[in-house]
Amino acid sequence: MHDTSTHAAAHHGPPTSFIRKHVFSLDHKVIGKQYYGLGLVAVIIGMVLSWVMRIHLAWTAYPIPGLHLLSGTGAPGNVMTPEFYLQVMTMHATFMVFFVLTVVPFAAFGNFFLPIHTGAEDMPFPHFNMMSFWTTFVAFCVMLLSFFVGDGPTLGGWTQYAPLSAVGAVAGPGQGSGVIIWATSIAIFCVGQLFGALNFIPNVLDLRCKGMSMWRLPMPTWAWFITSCMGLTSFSVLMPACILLILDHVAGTSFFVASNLVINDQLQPHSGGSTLLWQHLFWFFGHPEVYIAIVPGMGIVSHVLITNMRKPMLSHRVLVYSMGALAVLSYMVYGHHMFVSGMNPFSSLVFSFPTLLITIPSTVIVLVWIGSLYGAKLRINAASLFALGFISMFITGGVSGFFLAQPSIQILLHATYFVVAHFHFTMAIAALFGIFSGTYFWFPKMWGRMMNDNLGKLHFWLTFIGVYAIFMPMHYLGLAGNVRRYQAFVVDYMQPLVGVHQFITIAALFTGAVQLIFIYNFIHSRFWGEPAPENPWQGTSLEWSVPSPPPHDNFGGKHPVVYHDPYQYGVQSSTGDYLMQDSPEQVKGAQDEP
Amino acid sequence: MAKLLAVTIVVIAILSAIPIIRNTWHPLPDVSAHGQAIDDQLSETMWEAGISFLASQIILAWFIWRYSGNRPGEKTKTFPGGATGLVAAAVILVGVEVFALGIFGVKAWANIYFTPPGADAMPVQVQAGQFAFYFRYTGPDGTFGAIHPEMLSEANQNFYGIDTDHDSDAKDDIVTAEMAVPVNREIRLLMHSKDVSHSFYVPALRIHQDFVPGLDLQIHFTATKVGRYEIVCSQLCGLGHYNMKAYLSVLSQDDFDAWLKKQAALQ
Amino acid sequence: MKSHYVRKLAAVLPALVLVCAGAVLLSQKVNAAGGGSITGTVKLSGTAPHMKGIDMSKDPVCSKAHDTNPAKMENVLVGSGDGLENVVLYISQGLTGNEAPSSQEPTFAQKGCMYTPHVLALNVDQKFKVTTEDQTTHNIHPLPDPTAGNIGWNKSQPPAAPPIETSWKNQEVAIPVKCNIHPWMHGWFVVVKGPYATTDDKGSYTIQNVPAGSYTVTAWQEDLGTQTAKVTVAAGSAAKADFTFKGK
Amino acid sequence: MATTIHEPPKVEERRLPGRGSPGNGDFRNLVPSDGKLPAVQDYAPAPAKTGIWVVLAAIAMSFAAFTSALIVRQGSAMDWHHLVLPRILYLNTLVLLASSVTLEIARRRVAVFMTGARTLDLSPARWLYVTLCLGLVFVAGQYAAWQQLRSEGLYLATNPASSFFYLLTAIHAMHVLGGLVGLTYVMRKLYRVVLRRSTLDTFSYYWHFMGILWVYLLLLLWMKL
Repeated sequence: MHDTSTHAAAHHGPPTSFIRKHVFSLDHKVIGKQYYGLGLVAVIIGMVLSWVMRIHLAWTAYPIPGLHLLSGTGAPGNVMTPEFYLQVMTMHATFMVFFVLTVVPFAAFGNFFLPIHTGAEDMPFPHFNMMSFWTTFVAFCVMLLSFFVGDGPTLGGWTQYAPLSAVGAVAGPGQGSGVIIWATSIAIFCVGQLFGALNFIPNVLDLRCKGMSMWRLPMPTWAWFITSCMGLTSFSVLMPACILLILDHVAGTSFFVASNLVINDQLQPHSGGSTLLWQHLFWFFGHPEVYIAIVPGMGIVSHVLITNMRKPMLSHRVLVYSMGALAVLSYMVYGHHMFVSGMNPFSSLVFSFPTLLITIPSTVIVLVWIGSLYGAKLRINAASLFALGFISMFITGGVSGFFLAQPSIQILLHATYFVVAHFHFTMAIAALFGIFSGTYFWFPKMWGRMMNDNLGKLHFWLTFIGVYAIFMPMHYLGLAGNVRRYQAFVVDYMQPLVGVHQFITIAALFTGAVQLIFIYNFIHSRFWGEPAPENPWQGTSLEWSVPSPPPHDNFGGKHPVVYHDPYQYGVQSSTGDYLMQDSPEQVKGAQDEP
Repeated sequence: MAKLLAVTIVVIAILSAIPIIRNTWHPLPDVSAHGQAIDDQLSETMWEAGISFLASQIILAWFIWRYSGNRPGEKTKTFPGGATGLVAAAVILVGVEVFALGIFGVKAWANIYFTPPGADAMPVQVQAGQFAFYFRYTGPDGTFGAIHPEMLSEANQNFYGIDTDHDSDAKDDIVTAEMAVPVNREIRLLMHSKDVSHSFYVPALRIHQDFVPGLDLQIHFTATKVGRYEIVCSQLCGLGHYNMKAYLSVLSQDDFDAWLKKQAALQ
Repeated sequence: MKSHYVRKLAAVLPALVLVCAGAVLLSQKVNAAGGGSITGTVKLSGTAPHMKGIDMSKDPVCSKAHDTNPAKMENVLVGSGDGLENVVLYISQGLTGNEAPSSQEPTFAQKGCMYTPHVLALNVDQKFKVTTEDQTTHNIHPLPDPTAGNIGWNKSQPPAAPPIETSWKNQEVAIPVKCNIHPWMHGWFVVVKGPYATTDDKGSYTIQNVPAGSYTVTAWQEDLGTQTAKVTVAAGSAAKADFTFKGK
Repeated sequence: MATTIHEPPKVEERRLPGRGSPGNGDFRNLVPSDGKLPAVQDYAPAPAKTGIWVVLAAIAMSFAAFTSALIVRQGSAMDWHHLVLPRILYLNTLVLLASSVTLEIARRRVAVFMTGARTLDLSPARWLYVTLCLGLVFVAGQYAAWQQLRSEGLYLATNPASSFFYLLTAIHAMHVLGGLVGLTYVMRKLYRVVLRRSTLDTFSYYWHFMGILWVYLLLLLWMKL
């Protein structure tokens, strides 16, 4: 290593103090694990919040023991009040979308594996990388703070539609300090993710090792690269939107608040703001955000599947092009969230067609996966089960998109549980399956120990059946006109649906409890698992060419050289049915020309 | 275990389809003049989505069943036709399918949004506020009085902020908490929000439109069946969102006249 | 060094004791037992304004409660003999400033989706309870004037929830209170210092426990405004002050 | 178990990727390792040069978002009041553009400086100081513009035009100040004789972008407010 090199690793040798090693570490692997830990804490919070919501929805008047611990005033006699329900719902969505679905598949796995996949010693700007995690952590703490400040967190939903979010405390509990804290936290979060993109993009473009052409990058790295491009252009729009929202609160401006609003018999001192402006800005971020959550999952699942199918994908490039197409289209379709929002009805039609167009790359991706299974020698383990589950979930979530892409059908289904089912299947559950798949697959590399595969399989089976039991019935609720974001069902035609809600709640409690298996497995394997070999799954990409866990600069001072495309399986080499990317061996049938 | 997964996927797919095929849960029966087009569109989409759903889940399950496990001696194979065939299939089949859906859907949408209301449509104003709807009828003069936001007071039951003392247009306005419309008469609905965003969702009438504060929108519809239906809010508007609802009575013309008279007396 | 602190402490402690004792002496409440009272009636002259009926069809729980007895607005309630109900009488001038808040804990009930009482008079720091008897969730949303120093709140009360117990920190005439879920629900908190009274359905009132002295009594009605009268109370006897509001 | 061969002993040249799509590792060893040079010609492409485009893209997107907010807000408003831009803004524009020029001069001199021709005449530091001063003058000028608006009774919340004026100019000024902090970093590196070409180039991209952004903002404010 040259001490004058701009290479990140050159700037910092292995740290020795605990703080530099584990807390303010510049090492992308430690930062990846920190992100993973943050995601784990956030997912537990989000899940507990969803339990509380589900129990309340099914048995509205039933006290939930201990609920008063969560809020001093929101749960008199442990029965949830409407505002507390909405606050819990908002926080569930916020924690899940931002601090789990964005953080884990993208920031956690991406940080750990992207530099290894490209053959780099570290990210190009390790200090920014460290700041990326710590700003995200601050954002997380600020968001958590809102439970304890004023009258609690905001109740406006994670979409924070103005003017409910912009007029202040008069609009309801949590709409004063709660919204300010929410917007501040999200703005900080945006900064953190922009720091992330600042590292990911130059790493892929500039720090690839010798021989690592773009097309030799493994699938997850392509996915992270595409995701970071999306993150770059969408978080940089959400942040200005949050700034405008905060200014409407604290500085008395009127960006989002229209004239002549009367709330609680008080004429609001705002004039002329545009209600739809917030929705435009938000969904310009919000729709790409859905793909920020799902595209890394696609990459991870492809990676896991290929390794376990023992054959390459039908086409590496088609997958990459399709993910790219999803990314580009995601900016052109955001209006489908606003079909009945009062946009010009003509724009609704204009937005409808690119939305329908998105089914094409999505279908291509699914077909390539399924087509690749043809003729495979599929290994069944926890990681591949979750990857297969991901495909099933993604199909289910995808077909409900047919309905929601059409403005005329949205008249029936907009803001109903059909939408809840749709986005949970696609962005939430599919992404979580991607996370689980990645965890079972990469755990040996990240922590140097094997996870218990039998427990992993059990976890898969119960989770797979559980999530279908939770979210499939929500489609039926939506068809029957059950509006979402209701804390109780006082509407007459929704009364017959309460039984379905009770079924869903039981399934949710069951599925949530099943996650304890994962947590046990995770903690137990972390400390007492079998030590992991270098390449437990006989993989080909660079992460399997280094020890588990990798040394400080990933490659032990050597510079890897890459000779092959990433997925050379089903070939006869000296090592078996696969050929590693950095193996100079020449094998008949291996595709190694880019 | 792969075979078990395959069976599970198929069983889940079929179980999911059963309530749809048996129509266990379905939208409320349509009582509007324009709703049939939406219902047709929904059922067409349901067919196409349902077939895609079942077909892809079953093929996925079949491949998992067939191609799992290390089968010594057998070499891995590539899907006949490779990726090019699949991409072509996706683009042609799915592309044509969804575009057909999209284009047919335009008709249903245009019915509601691109046709202007008839000249004799009855104007009704609906005002959304946290957390109730209030409706306004013009009274005999056929015009609505102006809204004075500063006069709006729920405490005095002046829900619209109208000046009945000085405004001659407002004197005969009838403000109600329940909506009633005559059957088979086109209604021009003027939507006004007094505070935040709300939504006017009448599943039975196949109407769904957000209120935009600062921007008064209009929609129009004709109810074709006498009965009592529910109007609910579907846009998160605050803590009472779940309880923001009103009843819509579709009455015969005579009943409606009587109802309006009774409401006028209560003003 | 150490003894220095001890000496200082020795000097400070007695001073502290003195200050405390003085504070206690000064804050000795005026003994109200031997005080007089102010009594009278509040009437309405002219025609009473029309009180609109309330349409509660939005929430069947509410409309059911008024099946037989249709609900009406309660802004101006005229009882027998033109007596005005829900007028709050309080002493606006002449107080010594040492009055103890009333020790009673009144209830502000939500019943049939209306507030009972419609107007609740309170002392500063006097505790009161908000209760619900309805099988529907209410939210109680008092809207004090931000400049008066009271902090507003907005809390829901589901059916059978325990009462909310609270008080107001500053004088304010008057704080409107409403329920957003049921927009017609509307009431008042009148927060005053010193003795107060609220008129009954005949319009009569008695302010008890008024020490001897000269006072200005203010009558407050939510729609009709305020009127004042000067009275002199002799120890142990009742002074009289009648008010007449003019109907609009 | 995989046995991995790290050292590529005998590789046919043709097996290495062709010119069309190389990995970047090729450039890694171009750096002189004696550490003696005042500033090093680092390997190309430097990640910082890609990184700065990422940063500029993020800033550009943010201002695009503000711009669309301005246009939508103006389109929906009945309360839009025309705002006369303070004259001093035009002067500030000249100052900022001049600072771009001085930075460019400094950059070229550093290039010469790095080849070893160290003469006092060519000292690039002087021009960096001038750039720094001009940057500070620009921010002070913006402050003067805000003062002028305040004296006219136009505050942040007075009307939407003034809201956008303060918002856009303040956020731009914050970015300029951030750039000045970066400039002091560059100057410190220059004095410690470890300045890399890519650092200075990166900074100059940022600084020129601030100039372009300001001209864009000025046009936007001039046309729309």
